[in-house]
Amino acid sequence: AQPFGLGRAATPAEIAAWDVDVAPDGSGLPPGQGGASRGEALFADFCAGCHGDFAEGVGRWPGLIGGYGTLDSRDPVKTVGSFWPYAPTLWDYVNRSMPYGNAQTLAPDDVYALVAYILSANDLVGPDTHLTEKTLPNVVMPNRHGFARDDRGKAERHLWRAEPCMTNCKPEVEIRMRATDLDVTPK
Amino acid sequence: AQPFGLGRAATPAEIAAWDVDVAPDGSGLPPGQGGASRGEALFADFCAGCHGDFAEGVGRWPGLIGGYGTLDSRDPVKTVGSFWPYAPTLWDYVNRSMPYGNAQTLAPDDVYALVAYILSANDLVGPDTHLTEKTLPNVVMPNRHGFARDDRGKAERHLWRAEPCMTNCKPEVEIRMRATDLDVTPK
Amino acid sequence: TGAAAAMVAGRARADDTLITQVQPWSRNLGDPVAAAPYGLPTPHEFDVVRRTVDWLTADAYSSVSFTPIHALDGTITPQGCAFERHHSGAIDLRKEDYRLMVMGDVARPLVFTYADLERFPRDTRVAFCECAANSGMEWRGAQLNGAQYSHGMIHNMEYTGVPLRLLLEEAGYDTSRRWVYVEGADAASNGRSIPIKKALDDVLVAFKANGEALRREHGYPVRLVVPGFEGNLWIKWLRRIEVRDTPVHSREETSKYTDTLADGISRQFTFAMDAKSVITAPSPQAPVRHGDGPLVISGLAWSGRGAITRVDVTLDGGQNWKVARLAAPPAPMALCRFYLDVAWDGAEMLLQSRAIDDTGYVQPTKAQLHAARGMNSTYHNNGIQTWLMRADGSVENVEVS
Amino acid sequence: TGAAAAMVAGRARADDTLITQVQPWSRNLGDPVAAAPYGLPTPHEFDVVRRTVDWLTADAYSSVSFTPIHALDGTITPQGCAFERHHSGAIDLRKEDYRLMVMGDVARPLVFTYADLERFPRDTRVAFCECAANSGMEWRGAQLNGAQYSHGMIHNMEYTGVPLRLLLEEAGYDTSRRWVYVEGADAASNGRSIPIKKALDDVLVAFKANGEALRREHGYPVRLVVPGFEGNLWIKWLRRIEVRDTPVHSREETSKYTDTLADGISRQFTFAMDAKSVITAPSPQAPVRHGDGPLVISGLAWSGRGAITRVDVTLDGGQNWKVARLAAPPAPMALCRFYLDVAWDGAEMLLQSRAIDDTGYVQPTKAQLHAARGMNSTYHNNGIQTWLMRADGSVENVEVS
Ligand code: HEC
Ligand code: HEC
Ligand SMILES: [Ca+2]
Ligand SMILES: [Ca+2]
Ligand SMILES: [Ca+2]
Ligand SMILES: [Ca+2]
Ligand SMILES: [Ca+2]
Ligand SMILES: [Ca+2]
Ligand SMILES: [Co+2]
Ligand SMILES: [Co+2]
Repeated sequence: AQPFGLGRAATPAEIAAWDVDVAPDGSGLPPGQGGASRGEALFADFCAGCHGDFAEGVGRWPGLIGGYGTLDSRDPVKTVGSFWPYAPTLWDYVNRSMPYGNAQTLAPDDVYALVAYILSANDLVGPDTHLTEKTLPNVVMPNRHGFARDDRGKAERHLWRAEPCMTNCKPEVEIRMRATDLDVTPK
Repeated sequence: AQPFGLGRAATPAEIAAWDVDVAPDGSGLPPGQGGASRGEALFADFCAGCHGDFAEGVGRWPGLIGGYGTLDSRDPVKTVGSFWPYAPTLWDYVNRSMPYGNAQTLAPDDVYALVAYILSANDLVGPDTHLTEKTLPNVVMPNRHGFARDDRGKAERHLWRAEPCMTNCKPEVEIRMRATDLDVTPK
Repeated sequence: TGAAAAMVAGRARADDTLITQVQPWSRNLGDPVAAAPYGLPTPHEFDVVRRTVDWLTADAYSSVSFTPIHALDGTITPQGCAFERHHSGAIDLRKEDYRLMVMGDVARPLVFTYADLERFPRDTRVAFCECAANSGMEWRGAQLNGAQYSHGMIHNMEYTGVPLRLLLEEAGYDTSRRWVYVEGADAASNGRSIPIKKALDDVLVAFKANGEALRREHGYPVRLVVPGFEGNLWIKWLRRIEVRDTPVHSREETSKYTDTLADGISRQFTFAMDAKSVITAPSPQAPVRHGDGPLVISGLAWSGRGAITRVDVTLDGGQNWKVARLAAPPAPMALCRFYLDVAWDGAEMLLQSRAIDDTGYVQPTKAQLHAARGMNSTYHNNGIQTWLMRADGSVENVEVS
Repeated sequence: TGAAAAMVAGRARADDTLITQVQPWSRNLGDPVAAAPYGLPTPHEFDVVRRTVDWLTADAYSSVSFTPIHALDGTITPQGCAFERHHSGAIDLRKEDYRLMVMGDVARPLVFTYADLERFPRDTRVAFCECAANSGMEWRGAQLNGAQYSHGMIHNMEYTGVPLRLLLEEAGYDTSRRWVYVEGADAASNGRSIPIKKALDDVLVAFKANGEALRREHGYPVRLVVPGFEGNLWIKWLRRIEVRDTPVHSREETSKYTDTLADGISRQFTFAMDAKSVITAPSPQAPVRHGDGPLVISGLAWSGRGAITRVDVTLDGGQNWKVARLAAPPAPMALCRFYLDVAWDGAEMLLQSRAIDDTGYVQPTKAQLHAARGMNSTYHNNGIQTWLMRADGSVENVEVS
């Protein structure tokens, strides 16, 4: 289609300012470096109030550690350590969205340091680890292969396509659970 | 269709309370009587503030008199006298909706008196006229035959059914009138 | 916060600091959820509201406010800015105090509570409600400089309610009768007469609009929805339905809402709203500020007799027309949104739209209507509207040859 | 004002003074027109509002409020009570400060202002927006006692906006690329990846909802509308669109909005919302107070894969089903209202509804979903909902065999 000629060219600086997403392979990471020990100090200052000194979480604020081996259990605990497939995504998220309420105030080196600390709190890197844009993508996350593309079409679709039963579909019905037993609904 | 059995029977008193509409033949009029001279006094007390002492209207409040012979003119003046086809409708409206802001406070005799006054102010009855539920329907309004049922289907429909012109429909277009010349639009 | 990027003549455009600098809204928290349990538009849209024309009426209790159609798009009208017409103010009537009587020529005169109505089978449908006086001020020629004023006595909502037919059946209506008379609980309502054929067809005794309860000003808790018929019949605060053999000839259907022809004879019971359309933008309150090039012309079309099938738009005052694009398959007696995408050359234009419905009715010009009806019918003005759009993008309501 | 008529045992009913005595609203003037230039619901409907569940989230800035679907009818959701989900609050972004960048694998990276967007051809359509987590709290069984909480992370509005396709074409997108990445201006928005096939199909860059400007909490001035796809993709305060060959795997599409199966493997990019339905009334917040006899069962059905073709309702917990009445011909990826009119015998009932869409998909039970997915997938719970209605008309959220 013929362009409408609307909008204007984005400048390189504008693109750079907004094109900050980081891909699993680390593309998009800016040059920089930071170590877990400095990260620990930063974390104590800017993050621990919500996420706890050891990133274990405070109250209902999210914990960022633990949960290994629970994903196939009755109560999976999904954290950066147990669940996130790619370490660069952590950089991306912290860089853009944290600290909550004061986002996009961290320098790249601080983000490297914080990411190193969170990964070390998860025992995924050692406590003396320094990370850079080169090394961060090499951190292998435990749940790296824990994701599969949506396969509902193949795996499930055939299950719920039968013409449904309309009469005498089951001999009896029993109540198994009641919301009022839990009693967690706001009044 | 089988009734749902919803609602309940309306009682005679309830029906009487709400079934107050009055038809052109006067059916619906309650027994009562009132004369134009008492009506004039009532009008002065309750109506003249908006409609004027002689029902001529005050400011933008509606006038209720005059306008005879104007309906086919460039500027028709539509009043009770010039336009309303049936006198009982006046009783109905005053009884239900006037005085504006304090409706349904008039006794039937008051309404007869007010109606007699308004009709006399329009020279449709004499200044000493008394009206009752029996005599009011006999008042013949000048525009009694001034109404016809909607005939757009017959009179107009054929006029705007042609496949419309799409190109070169007229040689030129001239602006004939501009809203800004009038300048009556709120800012 | 942040100035827009300035054009620097002959050089590369300066970077826009709205992009290159982190803005507060990308750093800090916004409003929490349920900041407003029931929300209003952002204050930035403060001007998209109902407006009145003071000189039209003696006071604001028997008056009209107009839908800001010039600033809306799509077809649904939010209740909050949908036009109002009351004859003695919008009354406050609680559901608990609500009663509806069905009586007259029926086997069983009945009284329903609000709760009773909720037990009847109900329907949901979209319908436009247009005042018969919409565009009335424009009948003799261009007068009010804005689509809100010239065409804003209309709204279009999704209604839920009980078919009036079911209530009439419940009461055992006399099938030989030809009229029903419908009346509201407000002081002004001395009611309207509707052919029973229509009452049995598609009239709803409605309690929801756009999914939620009717607003007070739209008849809470119950109003009548009379698809395709003039708004005056859409009785608000509905309280009584009388089955009759003849119309009541009430004040609202004699003194008002009748259309006087050239010979002084007035058409009465002119119920259906004929096919009509208007370009909502550009329009006087929605001028074009962007100069020449791509321009979206957007408007509304509707017919009280069926569904819109086509809308034509002219840029040259009716010399040449193009078929506009309809946003969705039009539904009967509901607003239809049309668009025409043009490349504006920057020259003056005379914009008009023309609606066609599935009865074959083609929206006429005002001149055609005048020729057929004379100059005094005023109500039911569905004539073609003309906007003059100037080279500077400002728009004016004009009349053309 | 006025007590309801009392039943007098064995005698004629007393006259209802609400009818026999002239009430103030039939005597005095109500509110003038434009009493509220932009109006709110009547105070009598104070309880039809968005509600939150405090214990769900750490604070109200990254949280959810729920649509009061138990109290609505029809299909359109008013913006004022449409559910909200923010991850760092609803930001205040003026049209003047709004910028949209289209970049990545494009021939011409472009920046659009709000005014630019209004110059592209635009579309209007209705679409539902459902959070992937809607009914998530119900995944393991009955938990929240109300349709508002169990199914209220959904709304359905008429949107107007520019097809995303046109913006991608304007920038000259690389047709070999398979993804676009879309991101908002709020701090939390680290974006989502969408297959470009969908982006080119029916995604809208929308600026109006239900005819008027988006409300702040719904993304003013511009949000994405991604019909049929989970709400998290409907980026609010949209600021950037990047054409890419691969998804970004952002936090929102790895840490969240992925569905963990029994073996610990998580489904990623589960975009489409499968066919689902719920009875909105009777429901725990909408009990039946009128005793036995005629009862309207009303509910909503929808599918992110097409149009609803049929909804079945059971009164006995799934032993026997009846085909419900659909209020209007269902539109694809839009809410559909269904009704079943029953004569209630006053005995306990187990109410369920079951939606079928035009792909042949039949809404499954939770047991079927558990068997297929295990107990941890949580998102995309479209299982059949059961309400226990007791003889006294009270209703409870239960789980049945
Ligand atoms: C005032 C509270 C607060 C502070 C301070 C804070 N966070 Fe958070 N953090 C949150 C909340 C709330 C979320 C979840 C946001 C959402 O709902 O999308 C979160 C999410 C995260 C997550 C994603 C967790 C997941 O599994 O998806 C990471 C990682 C994180 N924060 C890191 C940090 C770091 C690093 C800092 C300090 C630089 C920080 N946070 C400071 C409140 C906080
Ligand atoms: C406070 C002002 C006010 C007062 C007092 C008042 N009226 Fe009116 N009257 C009005 C208004 C306003 C209307 C038009 C109402 C509408 O828009 O439907 C009206 C309409 C009428 C009409 C119908 C006019 C037409 O041509 O349709 C009649 C008849 C009438 N009034 C009679 C009376 C009588 C009799 C009284 C006293 C008992 C009275 N009015 C007191 C304001 C007033
Ligand atoms: Ca990028
Ligand atoms: Ca395990
Ligand atoms: Ca009667
Ligand atoms: Ca004459
Ligand atoms: Ca504005
Ligand atoms: Ca309520
Ligand atoms: Co008419
Ligand atoms: Co999903």
